[in-house]
Amino acid sequence: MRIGVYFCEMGELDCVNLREVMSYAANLPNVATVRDFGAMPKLSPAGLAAEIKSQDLQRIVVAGDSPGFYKQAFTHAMAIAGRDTDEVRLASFREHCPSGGMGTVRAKSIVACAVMGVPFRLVALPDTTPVNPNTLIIGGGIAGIQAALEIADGGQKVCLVERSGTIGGHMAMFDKTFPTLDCAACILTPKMVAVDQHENITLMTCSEVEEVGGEPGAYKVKVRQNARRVSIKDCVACDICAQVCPSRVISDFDNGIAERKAAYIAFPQAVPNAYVIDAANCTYVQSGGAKCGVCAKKCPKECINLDQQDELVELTVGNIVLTTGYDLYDAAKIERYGYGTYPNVLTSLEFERLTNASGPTSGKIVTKSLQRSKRTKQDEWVFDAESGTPPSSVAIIHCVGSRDANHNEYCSRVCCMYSLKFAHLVREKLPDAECHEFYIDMRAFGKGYEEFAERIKAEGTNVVRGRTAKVVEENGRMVIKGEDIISERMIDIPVDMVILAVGLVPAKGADELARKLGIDTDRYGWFSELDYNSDPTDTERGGIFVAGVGQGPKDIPDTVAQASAVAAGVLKSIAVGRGVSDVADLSLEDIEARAAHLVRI
Amino acid sequence: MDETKQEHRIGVYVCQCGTNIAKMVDCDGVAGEIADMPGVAISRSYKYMCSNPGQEMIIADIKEHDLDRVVVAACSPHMHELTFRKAVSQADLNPYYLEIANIREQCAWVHEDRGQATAKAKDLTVAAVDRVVYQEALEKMSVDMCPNCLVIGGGIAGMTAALDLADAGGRVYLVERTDHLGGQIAHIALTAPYLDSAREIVEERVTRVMRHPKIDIFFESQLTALDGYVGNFQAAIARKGDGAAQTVDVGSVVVATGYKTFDAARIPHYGYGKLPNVITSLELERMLRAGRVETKEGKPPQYVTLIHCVGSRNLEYHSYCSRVCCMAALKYAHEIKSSVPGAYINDVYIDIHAFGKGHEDLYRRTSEANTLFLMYEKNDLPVIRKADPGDDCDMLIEVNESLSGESIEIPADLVVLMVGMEARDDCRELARLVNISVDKDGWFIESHPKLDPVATTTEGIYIAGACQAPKDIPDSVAQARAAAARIMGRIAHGTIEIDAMYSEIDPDKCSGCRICNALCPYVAIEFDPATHKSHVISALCKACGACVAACPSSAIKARGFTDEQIFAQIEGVLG
Amino acid sequence: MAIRVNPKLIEELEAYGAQDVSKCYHCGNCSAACPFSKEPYIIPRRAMRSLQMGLEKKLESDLQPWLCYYCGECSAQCPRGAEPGETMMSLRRWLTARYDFTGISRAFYRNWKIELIAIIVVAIITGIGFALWGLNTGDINVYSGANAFLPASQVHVFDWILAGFLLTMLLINCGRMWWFTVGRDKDLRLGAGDYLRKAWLMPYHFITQRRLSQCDEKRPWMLHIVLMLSYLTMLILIMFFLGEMAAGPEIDWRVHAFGLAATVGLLLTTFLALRGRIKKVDALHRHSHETDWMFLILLAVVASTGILQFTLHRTGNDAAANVAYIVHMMAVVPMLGLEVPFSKWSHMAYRPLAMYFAELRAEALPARVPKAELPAAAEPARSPIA
Amino acid sequence: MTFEPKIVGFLCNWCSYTGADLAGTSRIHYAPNLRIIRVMCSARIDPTFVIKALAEGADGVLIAGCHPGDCHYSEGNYKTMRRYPLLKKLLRDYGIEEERVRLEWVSASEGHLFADLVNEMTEQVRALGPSPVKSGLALDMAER
Repeated sequence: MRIGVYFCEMGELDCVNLREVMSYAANLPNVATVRDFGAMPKLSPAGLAAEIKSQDLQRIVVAGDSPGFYKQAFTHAMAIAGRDTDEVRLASFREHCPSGGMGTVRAKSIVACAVMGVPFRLVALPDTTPVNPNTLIIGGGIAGIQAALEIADGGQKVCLVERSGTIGGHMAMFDKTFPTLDCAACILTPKMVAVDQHENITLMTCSEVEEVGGEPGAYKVKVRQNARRVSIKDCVACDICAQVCPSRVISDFDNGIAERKAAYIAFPQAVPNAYVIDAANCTYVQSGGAKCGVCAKKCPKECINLDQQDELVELTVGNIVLTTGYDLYDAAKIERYGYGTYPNVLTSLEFERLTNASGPTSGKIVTKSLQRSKRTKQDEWVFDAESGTPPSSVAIIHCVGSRDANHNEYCSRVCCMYSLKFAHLVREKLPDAECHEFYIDMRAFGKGYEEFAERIKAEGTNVVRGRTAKVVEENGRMVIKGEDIISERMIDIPVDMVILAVGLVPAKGADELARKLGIDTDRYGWFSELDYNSDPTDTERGGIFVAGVGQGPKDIPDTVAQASAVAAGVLKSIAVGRGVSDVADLSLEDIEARAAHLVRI
Repeated sequence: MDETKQEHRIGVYVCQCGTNIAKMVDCDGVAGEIADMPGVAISRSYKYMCSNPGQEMIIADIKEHDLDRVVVAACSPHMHELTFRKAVSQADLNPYYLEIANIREQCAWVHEDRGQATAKAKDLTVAAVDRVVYQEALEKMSVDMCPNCLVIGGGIAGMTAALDLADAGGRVYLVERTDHLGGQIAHIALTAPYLDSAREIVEERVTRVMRHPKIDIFFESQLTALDGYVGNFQAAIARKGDGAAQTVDVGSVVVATGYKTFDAARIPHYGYGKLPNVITSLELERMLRAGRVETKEGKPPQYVTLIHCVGSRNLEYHSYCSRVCCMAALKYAHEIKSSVPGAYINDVYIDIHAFGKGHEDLYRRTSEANTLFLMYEKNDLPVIRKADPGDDCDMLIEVNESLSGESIEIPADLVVLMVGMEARDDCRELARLVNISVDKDGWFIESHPKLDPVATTTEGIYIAGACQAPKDIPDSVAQARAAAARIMGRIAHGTIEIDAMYSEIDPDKCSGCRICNALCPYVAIEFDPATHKSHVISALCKACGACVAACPSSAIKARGFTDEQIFAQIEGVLG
Repeated sequence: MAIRVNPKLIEELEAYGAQDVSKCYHCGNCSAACPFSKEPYIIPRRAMRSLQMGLEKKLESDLQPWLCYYCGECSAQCPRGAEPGETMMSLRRWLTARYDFTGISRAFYRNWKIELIAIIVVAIITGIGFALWGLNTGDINVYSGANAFLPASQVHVFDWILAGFLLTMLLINCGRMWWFTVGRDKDLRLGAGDYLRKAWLMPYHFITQRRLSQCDEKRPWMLHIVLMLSYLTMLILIMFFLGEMAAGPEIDWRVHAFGLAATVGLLLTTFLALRGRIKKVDALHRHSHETDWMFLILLAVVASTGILQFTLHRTGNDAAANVAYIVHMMAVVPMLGLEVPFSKWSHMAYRPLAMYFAELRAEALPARVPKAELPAAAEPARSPIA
Repeated sequence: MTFEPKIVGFLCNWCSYTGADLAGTSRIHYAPNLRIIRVMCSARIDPTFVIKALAEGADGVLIAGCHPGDCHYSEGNYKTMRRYPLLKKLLRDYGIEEERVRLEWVSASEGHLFADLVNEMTEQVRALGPSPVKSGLALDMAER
């Protein structure tokens, strides 16, 4: 058999030395010709057909970062040349080439497999190695919770590490969830409680992964347990410490639209249901024990130890699951929307808290009012159920920081739907208020989503196709400037509140964590999966899994599905006592030998 | 009846659910009134009963006030009955000494008059108190969990689930209706958004499945019957043609039957079947595979048009979005362009659903390749007609283009209809066979749309892939794995508890008339000729209660739904 | 009657500099960012759309490209890098070619080499022509007065011939512009009265460049107006005071002052423009069509040689001054003869006309009934232009 | 003051009760006159339940189950369907207006339909006026 190997690049690959790969390909058995068409080539099937005939090729291998974009030219050429069109194979480097040194070697093995006509993924099944039955899950959002429960219900020990003082993640901040509109707390809190009560789950809050060593099947992980300074065991969440605490802090759980004390609990249903001392803002801690300390004195259960120190905990685990989730893109970077300039321009999460029954206005949607802050001792714009007036007109702007070459090019996947949900909440709570929604494409792709979108339109929300260009102030009122593309008009709508559907970005520190674990991220910082299609939750490294938004924006059902999927990988390995090792462990020789073997049988 | 109550110590908890309930129901008021009822030891109202502190409160009270019955007035029992049963049992009280009054979904959320809503909430709670008195201590049974598993469907979802389960050590019976594995992906050349080889995915999965010692494949076969219950199913599998079915014992079932593509001929606008050069995406795949993208006349097309949402997002056909067509269309734009470099590609769409990882990049690339995107309004479908002899094209597509506000005509030599996904014709049949439900579109219903997308209302039956709703490959794979995980968990335990709600026949009352025997859909009632009486095989009984209502000598008792309990509840609601 | 889309047009426009139009996914951001985007002229997106769809007829009769002054805001904000500003620029080039009945303009824009060659040829002919003529009628060592190498009076005549040619060309093309954009539109009800009432808009916009001054960024307007006025002054001086200019020290001080001011203006602005295009920092200078370069260079040469001959003459080097004069003419003639009617410089005439026509259209258009009524949508502005 | 009828509804757990829940989650408002009692399957509904309800002072009774063919227990609702006419006959003998008792099919996805049904039936029963049963029949029931 005579084989031709052709390189066509999209020009998005820096981790592979193509020259080297080409000379390697040239020396492979049966390879008659190797040619480089360079970046973004314009190929003519007729021309290729002539070459196929002249070279008398029976198989073509198209190699490159995304060779699929050029495959059809060769298939067509094979057809013209009267050859078997199924004999065009792809050697895709983008898919399986890790960054760093490994890239070139991997590219070679991919080419080798393609030349021999066997699927790389089949050949590159990593060897197995003995696995420690304990599992570490990093990130206590819905993904982490789901994965933990699945694995623990499977009878295996799980350690769930969460950076903040409570599990629940972003979902715990939400009021309702689309498209069914059932309240997030109602479906999440039981799961949180279940995690807390599960005999197989060790919950480590206020904790962060410091260091990862060891190898697949037996990872050695150092976890820093930041001092909570309140005994989880004894605290009954009586709130006295918070009442007596003199130091007021912006509440991160409420996304900055409310205050809390330095002694606080994120929300009433927090799990573990115990208070936390925010060391960075605690007078006692900051003064080195010189000042304050009143909470410890007043605590009826005497379960506050302000002098508690951080601890380093050593864990040995067989599998690690990454469920670190996301942060919101910094809306202030898009000056023209006036976030940070106009008080009543909110991010999506701020609105979630505002409309949430357990939020600062206990769910009343009002505009901010100017009040003297006890914290800063000066007038500030704050949400206040009493003095705040309900907005008579609200604008919701989609794709803030998403689908934009100047910010993030990707789509954040959830914004369309939660924006529609916001519209519903506004119209439900303020039937007289106008609600305007500005979108580019209405991405209602999930089960029941399209129906939901139609319902929101029917409820009287003004859904406009056209991205808002700017929010300006005209005689004391915010005005939305945009183009209503469908009805051929310029938008010029005065509003009292603007909600920015801000896109998602990888959680702070995710990149660093990826480095510690030795896994790749894509150019936006989302964790790279082993194979986009067939292994969406595995990674290059054996026994390290990704699930949820950390791997790419996702809604709750998809996140939950992935989290459970991860459990399959973990439970499987424990059931048979052996997990997979790193794909990188396979040498080029191994791959060649295996491929050759597969061809023979 | 009050006497019976007197001797009880009932705890009543009215949940405010944040403001969800409190907004329409005076929870404190209800709790206050109930407090005076005979037998009620304690009656409280709280912000979130489902929360940790809420549950702790119940547990503490049970111990402190030694309650023997608990009533929670909150959301639907479908939501939290289990949560609270767990809480109750943690206080060493039988979990079935619990009654839920649904004052949220069926009261607070559906009424507008606070007075009336509060009154109704009270009635419902009172009824629950009346009923709970007659609740009995029930014990769950535990049965063995068979480690074998039945997977229906040999597509990517089915194969993935099968592989995971087999790797974990269980035997897997894989039933495939055709004579090959791979399902829909077997017909696809490349996958969106990265245009990776679909063939390699299939080759890899199929090879592994075929070679796996623990997977038995039944080609051209179908499930004909499923008896038994979670952990102990007997599945009858019959090869097409011959009637003789083979029965296998399995502990769980994964339904991964996938979808079928929409029949484009149903839409008159597109003249599919009449105009020779109007083809479906599947037919295009065939062309691409053969390497020849050309018109019926055998010429390379100069103008190619891709039409999105064929059968999807439309009032007359399917209201839902088929989720994968947008990306597939963009993929085709590139494939056609690379096969016929001179071709002009027009893409007629409603919204571009480029929501996933890498999707937006593909969309951008497609634009950069000079693909012309033309937008039409939902339900204002384009119309395809033959061009005039003079024209430089075969067909003309009339569209009211939204982005320009013009009504335009698009020249076309080849039109590709992006046909959407549809539930398989036999979905209802299969649903009945394995005892799960389907939604209005024929997709299988998951037990919870958000938190449990793989389980179903029937224990031991799981759904994966596009049979639950349209899905792309990664999402199908994830869901298949999720199903596998759930089953592995079950297998690891070795045994499973089955619900304590089932029917019992009181031998003293049974007249042996055998009316019930025939009635039971699960053949759970056996007649014992020796004693001349019938009895229930509790593990098979699914507690529908059909027999109970039918028994002429009221000898059958539906545990958890006895006549006394329901009578009491009736009296309760009628105040 | 449905309009036929033509996916080929977008390819044709690439030659005119529109490289990124296909990237646009119509979010509408640009139209809202544009200070001039007012109904019924929603720019630049709608023009972008017509171009993508290849609605040639619609574009041909479209005034919107002329209403854009390329402040670059739209391009800066575009989420897809579709360069709406540059697209409008390219459309202006394409329209210039459309208006021009000779087809020369089209040739220039589609292939810049042709323009370059044309310029060189004309320059050489001019050079040789003037040299020969000068040599056998005058004395190379005499700049002005009797026996001058190139006596002002004769050159003046030549100027007028050139001006005549140039004017005819422009008038015909402007006529065509009128026909495409206003004349042939059946829906427009325009009487002579309307034309007269609005006629003031032309000189108004020509002189003040009012519209450009409405851009958020003021600097381009200042440069533009300086360039424009200097150019105008020069034109007037040459047309009516050439004698005085060529005259010796006894030159009328006003002419002197104006002349020098104009020259400085020209030199300064061309220098800044060239620098901007080289540095490519602000959006409006990121892309340069070859014709832009040629125009600027010509202008620079004209101005510099102009001032050069003047200085040489004053410093008594008449011979050198005459040589400079010839070089000057070699630049002036192609600029006036080619650039003004057939290339970039013609926008000097088309823009004010466009303002005028746009206003007429807006007035005469039957009130459009929008597809969907918005709750708080702004009323269409009465006067979209002034 | 208008007469506010009391209606007792026996709903099957899988379709109709879930449908009623859906009406709730979708916040579809309807008349507060219905009091719902959950049973696993409409086939569980013993005629005596209906009689009991009427005897206890209900002005109407609603029986709701899965649509024919959709029964969670495959054929329970068919049994209900067969029993219903007999129940009607019984009611006629008692001299109770047939319209007071209704059998309806409500699926898990029919929240709107359920709400409409409740409103419509409430009006219907209101038109019929208070149930005659409250007087005499209650005694007979007591003996049972």
